[in-house]
Amino acid sequence: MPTFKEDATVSSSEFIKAYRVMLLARVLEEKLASLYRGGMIKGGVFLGRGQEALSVSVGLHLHKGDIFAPLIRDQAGRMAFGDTILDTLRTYLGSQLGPMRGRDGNIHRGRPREGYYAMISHLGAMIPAVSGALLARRMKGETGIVGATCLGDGGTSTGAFHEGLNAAAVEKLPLVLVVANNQYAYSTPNSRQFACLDLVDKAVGYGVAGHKVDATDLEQCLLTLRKAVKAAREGGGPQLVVGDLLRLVGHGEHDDAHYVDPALKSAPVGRDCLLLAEEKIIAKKWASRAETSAWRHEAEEEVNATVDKVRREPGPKPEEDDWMAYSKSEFAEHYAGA
Amino acid sequence: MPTFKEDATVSSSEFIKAYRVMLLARVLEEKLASLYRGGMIKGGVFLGRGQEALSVSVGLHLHKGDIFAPLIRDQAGRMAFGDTILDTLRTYLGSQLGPMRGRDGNIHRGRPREGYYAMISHLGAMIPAVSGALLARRMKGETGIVGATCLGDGGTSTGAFHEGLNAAAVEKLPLVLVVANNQYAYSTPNSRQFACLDLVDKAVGYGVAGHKVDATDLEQCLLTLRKAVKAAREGGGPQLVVGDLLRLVGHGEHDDAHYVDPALKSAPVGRDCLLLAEEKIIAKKWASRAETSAWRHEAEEEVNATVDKVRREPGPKPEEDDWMAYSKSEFAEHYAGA
Amino acid sequence: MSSITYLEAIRLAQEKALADDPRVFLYGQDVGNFGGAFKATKNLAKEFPGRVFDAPLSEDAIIGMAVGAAIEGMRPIVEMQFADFSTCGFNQIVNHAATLYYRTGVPCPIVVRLPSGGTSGGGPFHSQSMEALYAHYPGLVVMTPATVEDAYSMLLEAVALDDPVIFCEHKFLYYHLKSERLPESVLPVGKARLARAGRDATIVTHGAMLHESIAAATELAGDGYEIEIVDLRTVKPLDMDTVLASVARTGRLLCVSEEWPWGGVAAEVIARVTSEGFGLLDVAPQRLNAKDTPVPYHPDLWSVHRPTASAIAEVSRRLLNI
Amino acid sequence: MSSITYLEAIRLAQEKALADDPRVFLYGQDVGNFGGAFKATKNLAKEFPGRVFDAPLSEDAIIGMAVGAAIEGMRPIVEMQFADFSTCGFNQIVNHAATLYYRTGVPCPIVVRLPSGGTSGGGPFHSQSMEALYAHYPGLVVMTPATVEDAYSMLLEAVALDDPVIFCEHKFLYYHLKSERLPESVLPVGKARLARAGRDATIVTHGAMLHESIAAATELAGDGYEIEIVDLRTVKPLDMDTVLASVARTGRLLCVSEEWPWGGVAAEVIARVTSEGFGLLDVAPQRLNAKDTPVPYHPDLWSVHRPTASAIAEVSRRLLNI
Ligand SMILES: Cc1ncc(C[n+]2csc(CCOP(=O)(O)OP(=O)(O)O)c2C)c(N)n1
Ligand SMILES: Cc1ncc(C[n+]2csc(CCOP(=O)(O)OP(=O)(O)O)c2C)c(N)n1
Ligand SMILES: [Mg+2]
Ligand SMILES: [Mg+2]
Repeated sequence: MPTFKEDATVSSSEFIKAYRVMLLARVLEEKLASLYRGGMIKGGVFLGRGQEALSVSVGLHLHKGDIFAPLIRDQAGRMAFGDTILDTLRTYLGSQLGPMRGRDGNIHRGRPREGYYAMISHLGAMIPAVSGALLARRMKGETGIVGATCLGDGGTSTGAFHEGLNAAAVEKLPLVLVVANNQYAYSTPNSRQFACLDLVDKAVGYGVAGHKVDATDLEQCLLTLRKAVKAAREGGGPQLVVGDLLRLVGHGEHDDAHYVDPALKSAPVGRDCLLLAEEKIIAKKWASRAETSAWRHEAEEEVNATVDKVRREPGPKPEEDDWMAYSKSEFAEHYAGA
Repeated sequence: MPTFKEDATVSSSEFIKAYRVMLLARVLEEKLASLYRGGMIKGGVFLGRGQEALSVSVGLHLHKGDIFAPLIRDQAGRMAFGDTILDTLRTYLGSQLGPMRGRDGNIHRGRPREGYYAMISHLGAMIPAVSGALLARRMKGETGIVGATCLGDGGTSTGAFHEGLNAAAVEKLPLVLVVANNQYAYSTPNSRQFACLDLVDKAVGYGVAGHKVDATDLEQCLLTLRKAVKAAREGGGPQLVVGDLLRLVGHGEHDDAHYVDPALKSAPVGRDCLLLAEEKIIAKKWASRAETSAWRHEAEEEVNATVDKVRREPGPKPEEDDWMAYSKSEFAEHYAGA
Repeated sequence: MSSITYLEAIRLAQEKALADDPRVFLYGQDVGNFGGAFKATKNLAKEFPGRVFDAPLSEDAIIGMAVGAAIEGMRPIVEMQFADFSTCGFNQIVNHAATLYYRTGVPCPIVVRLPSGGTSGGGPFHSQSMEALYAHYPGLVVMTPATVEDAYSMLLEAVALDDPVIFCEHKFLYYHLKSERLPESVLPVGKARLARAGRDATIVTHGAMLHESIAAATELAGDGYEIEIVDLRTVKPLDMDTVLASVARTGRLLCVSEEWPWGGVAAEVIARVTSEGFGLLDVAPQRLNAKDTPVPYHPDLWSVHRPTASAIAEVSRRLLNI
Repeated sequence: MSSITYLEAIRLAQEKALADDPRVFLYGQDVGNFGGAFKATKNLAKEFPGRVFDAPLSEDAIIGMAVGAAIEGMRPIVEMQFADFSTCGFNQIVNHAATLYYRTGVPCPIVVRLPSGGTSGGGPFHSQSMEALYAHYPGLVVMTPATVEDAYSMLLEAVALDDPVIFCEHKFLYYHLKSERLPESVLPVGKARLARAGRDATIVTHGAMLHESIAAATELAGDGYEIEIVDLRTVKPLDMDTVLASVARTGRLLCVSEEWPWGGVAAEVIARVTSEGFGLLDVAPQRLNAKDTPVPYHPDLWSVHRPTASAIAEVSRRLLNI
């Protein structure tokens, strides 16, 4: 295994950059939770609290031209990859101006033309899609590209995960598959989800590289993703990254997560990656408490201003929708009554 | 890992018993191939030549009351589990008296009520079915039961394999999953099927025991299956057995297998397990060449006599079929015209 | 007894099935201690230890395991978290469960519960009505209860049946539909129900669309029109006797279905009525389905994507030539 | 040029697509050096290095990868070894490929080739006709070529389309159907074809049933009846103009389809004709499908399970009141 000596540290600027994206995602998601309680949101709200360090590390190591298919809890990774507060709020608040025009929403948003894929709900399904995209890029002669996608511990039990990762391994595609093991799939604990000692043990069975990381630790996440993305980019084939952490919210905002084992909450895995990162910034004197507060304030301002703006935007108009599932208008069928 | 000292040998009687089932399967399949060339068979013919040692070892270690879901190339295992020449020929020759009454045939035959499951074609699908059966047995309070099912190297790429084995592992079910890595899935070589070094490397990723065997060697197959079946029966959870061998026929009888790498044919993996077993019997002086010839002759006689009998049996009569996909006759729908 | 929701009726039916029949068990994602995403199995894991348990996120394995357990004589009820995810267990349903009896003579008594249909904000992957899809395959009984009483009694019947049942329970009805009591006598499986008597036209419908149709009929009653409504209850088998008897009375047919139009329940009913009872029809039969696009997530789009009472009333008016 | 089979037409179309458009590639089990289970891709891996390759035994991944490649601007053609195995890739087809354009505005130009339909001895899992299943879902174009010419030209059109196409090529026609030449001019996508002119009744059909229908019409011609036959070519979208024009001429409709009856192509066509052209019908429309059971493997059972020329002739006689 190659050692990345020169890569073994994270600079203060990189760390702070990551922290600020995490913070923005956190602030934005807190706002989403509050808007949800206020009945302002269209559709469901599934948040990534506690998962920002891992997620942001994926997004930050991707370049323009790479492919990213985020999942449910990737607000931080999305923003690191280029998604905006505006697009986020437009989907959640049901603005017609959002990227999905009211047709699909929230965590399903994306801009596939920009390499930012729009997940379908069926877990695991994005893995072969990203793999196929990478195959296409290879056929077009593009090199140095990476495709990343995220998944939960529950998602590893899907046939799609297995078939997708296996096919990517056979083609030795530059796929980075990041599993956030947040200990639960909705209410289902790891013990009812898989029987291997560690999810990273699956890597050898696919013939792909496996990486393990404490996903409450931003620095470790940044280093691990740096290494994994680099390895993929340089032709090392698929990389399976498994991060351990705890979902610090309910499965969705409708869920109080009463089933989460208190022992996990008080264990190291239950720590809040954002707080830990902030403590590190303070301890390392990369910024003062006043500065981190100012950053939060700045993020809040921006989020609030965007909420105000988006709330004034129109929703989709049924009578203006073309109601076409086909790109060719000749294919519209005319069903009596409809 | 426990060592099975007392189990580390195969008695001559056990070996000969296994050999004779293999021989019968081989003779029967040679007849099927010949009947196929003569245009006498209904449906396709997919043979297990070269795979008898592994297959028979599965069937022989199962008891009455166990569950067996064989696959394409398990004529030997089927007969060891209790299937007969008669039932086999009745399906291939399309007799109405066969277990599937002409509705399904050949490798799809089974008698589910007797624990002998009838595979569907979709590879991998029998794994969760056997797992569910084992779960049911456990709920009914039955203990000491084993369920075995077989698969090819290609079948390991299915989502069904992954989901089924994982679910069995979570429930710690007494499942024995036997993978015959015959180097090809139809024409597709291992190199286009998976990227792990060895399929048995998958075991750790499911948290199940893995066993590896040279499947050209009957004694090793018997020992390995003895061990795996015993471990499952005693509560050790799912056992993944991977045997290396070569398919010594085409994918089906329509296929000349021209794509098989000659290097594999001349490698140890390409040896014929039946010949090797016979050589061993002779070398060990467990029987003479004259005796083994007599066994073959006996098998041929029995097969031929059964062919004669079955050929005189009626095929299914469309006008006598109730054409019901439901067990409740009230559910028959009456479609105009049909 | 305080009033019972459609959802609670489903829970109670499962409770009764577990209590009455030791062969019954429940398997599905989060159905154990958590009681299911919609709480349809609430408390059942505690009440029936070892018989209600969480599955991994593996629809194919969930159905496959149910098939195996059914072969061994059990009566599994499996829950898909949403009907839409049953596409991942599709193969086991249509090729294993549905074919088993025909191929081997061994029945496959599984019940697959599909939380079905649209709700506001559900979007393309949490709103699908999959009854037509499963009804296309031989060997599956497809139930679509539209009332609290049917949710309860049909689920019990589903468990009792030897054939595999796709039980399409409608999420839109989960909380809002209430009844004072559980049914005492019930229609047999496969019988449709005359939900409203009328003489001017027949609406054939099922699931949540029953209630939209009733609302439309009520609206039209204000104009002096009496619409008869047939609630199919099971879409396979289809109770053509009841449908044809109604069309014989009214001469006019409108089929209302929430699933997509092409090859949907409405298409099948119209094909059956016209080939078997052509002479009964005074005018062209009509149908109203969801629009032929994925189900949009935005509530304003969704509410016109599916048939609504006002759309049904409008088509009914055309059918009545008003 | 010696005569070309239906299968060879499919191979030639893929060859031309690969030659003409660098975005095209082929992916599927055994499609590479082996040339496919039916040899529909024979020699193509050699002719187009790096563009025709074997997939693992993973239908879900095969379709999923095609979707991703299509998003990136490629034009994948994927082969399912048999249509029946597409149930294992069902989720990616109906929930990913079919919804992509509606959800994101990005089209998904994939072609999924499904070797479809019954052959003698095929049995329950190598005989299915899945066109109705896919047509039920919005967003998919479903093609069912019935002639050598259409097999060729429609496959080329499928590749050219921006929308995902389910290409149901009929295995029964693979070897037996032959033509002297490839088509020069073709009907546009979505247009049905008048396969035989007549005046006494219309048979609407597709795929292998076209040929059974023609045989039935020939038989009836001996009795002096002229049956018009419409070959749908694509079952979604449905060309109702052509169908209605024919029914307007004949007043009698029989729909013949090899897939199962409930919600099949025949049901959809009858629903459409009766709701849109009720007045054109002189008698009740009829349909003839396969029986509502899995497809039996025994040739003697199979040959009565699917509609045959003689069964079609018999129903036609009833339709004609003879
Ligand atoms: C194939 C499929 N089955 C079921 C669901 C319903 N579902 C949505 S999220 C979820 C739990 C996911 O758990 P995990 O993968 O661990 O991700 P997490 O929510 O913990 O981030 C389930 C069961 C789904 N989306 N897809
Ligand atoms: C899900 C599925 N896809 C495709 C097929 C078609 N098929 C039948 S056998 C076969 C190859 C199987 O290879 P392997 O699993 O290695 O078993 P072997 O034939 O080598 O014994 C294929 C692709 C199938 N039966 N099931
Ligand atoms: Mg999780
Ligand atoms: Mg193989």
